[in-house]
Amino acid sequence: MKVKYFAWVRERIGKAEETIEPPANVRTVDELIAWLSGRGDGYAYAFEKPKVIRTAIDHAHVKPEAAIAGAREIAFFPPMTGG
Amino acid sequence: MKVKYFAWVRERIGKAEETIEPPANVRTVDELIAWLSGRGDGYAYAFEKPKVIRTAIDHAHVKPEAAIAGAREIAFFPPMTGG
Amino acid sequence: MTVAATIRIQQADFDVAQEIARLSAGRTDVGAVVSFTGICRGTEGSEPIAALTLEHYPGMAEAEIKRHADEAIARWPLLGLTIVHRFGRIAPGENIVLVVTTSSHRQAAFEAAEFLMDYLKTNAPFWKQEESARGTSWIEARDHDDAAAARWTKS
Amino acid sequence: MTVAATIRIQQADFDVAQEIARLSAGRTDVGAVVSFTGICRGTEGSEPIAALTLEHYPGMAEAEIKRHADEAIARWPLLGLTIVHRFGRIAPGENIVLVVTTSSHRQAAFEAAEFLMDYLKTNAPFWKQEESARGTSWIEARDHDDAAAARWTKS
Repeated sequence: MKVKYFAWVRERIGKAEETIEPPANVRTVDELIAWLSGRGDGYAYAFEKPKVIRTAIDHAHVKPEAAIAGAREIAFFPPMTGG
Repeated sequence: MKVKYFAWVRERIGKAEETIEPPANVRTVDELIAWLSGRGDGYAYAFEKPKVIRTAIDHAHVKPEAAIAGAREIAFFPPMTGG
Repeated sequence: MTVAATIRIQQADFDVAQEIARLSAGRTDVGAVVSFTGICRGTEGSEPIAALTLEHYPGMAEAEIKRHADEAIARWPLLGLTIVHRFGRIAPGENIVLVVTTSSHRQAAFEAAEFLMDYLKTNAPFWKQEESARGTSWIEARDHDDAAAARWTKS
Repeated sequence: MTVAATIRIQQADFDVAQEIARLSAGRTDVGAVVSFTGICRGTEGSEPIAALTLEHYPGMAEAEIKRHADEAIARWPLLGLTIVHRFGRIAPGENIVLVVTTSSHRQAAFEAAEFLMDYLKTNAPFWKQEESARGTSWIEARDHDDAAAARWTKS
């Protein structure tokens, strides 16, 4: 699946997007964040406070307990500051 | 004192303003309306529902029980429909 | 900083863009601009109208609007405030009234503009007469305008 | 009548007057036009800033704004609705965001504009980075923006 990162999540990880293949036991957004955090220092830094991170699946906001099955694009970003 | 009339109050009375000298026992807006109502059919028609009439003394809204002593200009008009 | 409200009561039309620009152009303290434009509609209730004619009470209209502008400036941290109210004959599609508020943040600008419009509707000495196929008649005040104005009264 | 919202996410500036005119010119059903313009201020907190840079999530930004525009159209009797949100580098004094709502009556136009601004602040995927003498840093979300958005949730 495609993953996108924005704002300081993007800066900390050092890339804007990538394609990942998490193992089958990674079923929810929460679990995906934990799995991503183990991929390196940048990831660990980006996700150090998981409760702050907002997630969207296929362009819609989702909660941490949302299932990721079937997702085409998952995005992680800080709280929004538009407007 | 000077009296002004606006909108349908003006139309019913048939004039926009006049100078009046009510007797000394006319002390409040209420009493002035009652006194004016006795001055002719137009006045009686304009003030037939005194509760609907709004009054301003020297450009400020006042209540029916307000004293008229010292007023330079009293205006009578229907509820406002500006904006 | 003291904010002075601009208040104009005039027969001529106004230019919304110009009034917005006057309160915001070249400034870096203004973060939010709210404008409200009231326009003459082609119907009152369900009946087509040819025009409105607005009568006002010169002197009191300015004083009453000034009083509410000063209250808005006291209640909200505004950076600017402009109110323009037209009188005379106004055809459907033409502007009637304009309120522009500016502030650092959006909530003050929105609330002050709503407050002022609610008070203009119920307290500013203007009266609308409509022209239709049936002749001319005075538009009646609406109870829900009084209710809208009442919500700003401190309890 | 079905109202279609106009939504644009663009780097270029917008013209408030033109957007207002597009929703009201030549119409006699519109009685109220509310515009909100969000402008880049020269300070964040008490610190001077040189500019903001707005990052956004293309695709989701449009989808999210569209969803809230549709909700506004369902909740209020709007006659028109335009939302423009800029991205990229924006200097103090420049426009960031515009919401224009039109309706027969003022309350719907005001409420829908406030609702949309509250949601744009908290739900639209945009992030502001500030440039100042200390370098660049991401602006943090404010709790009271979440509170402002929450007041529109039906209980």
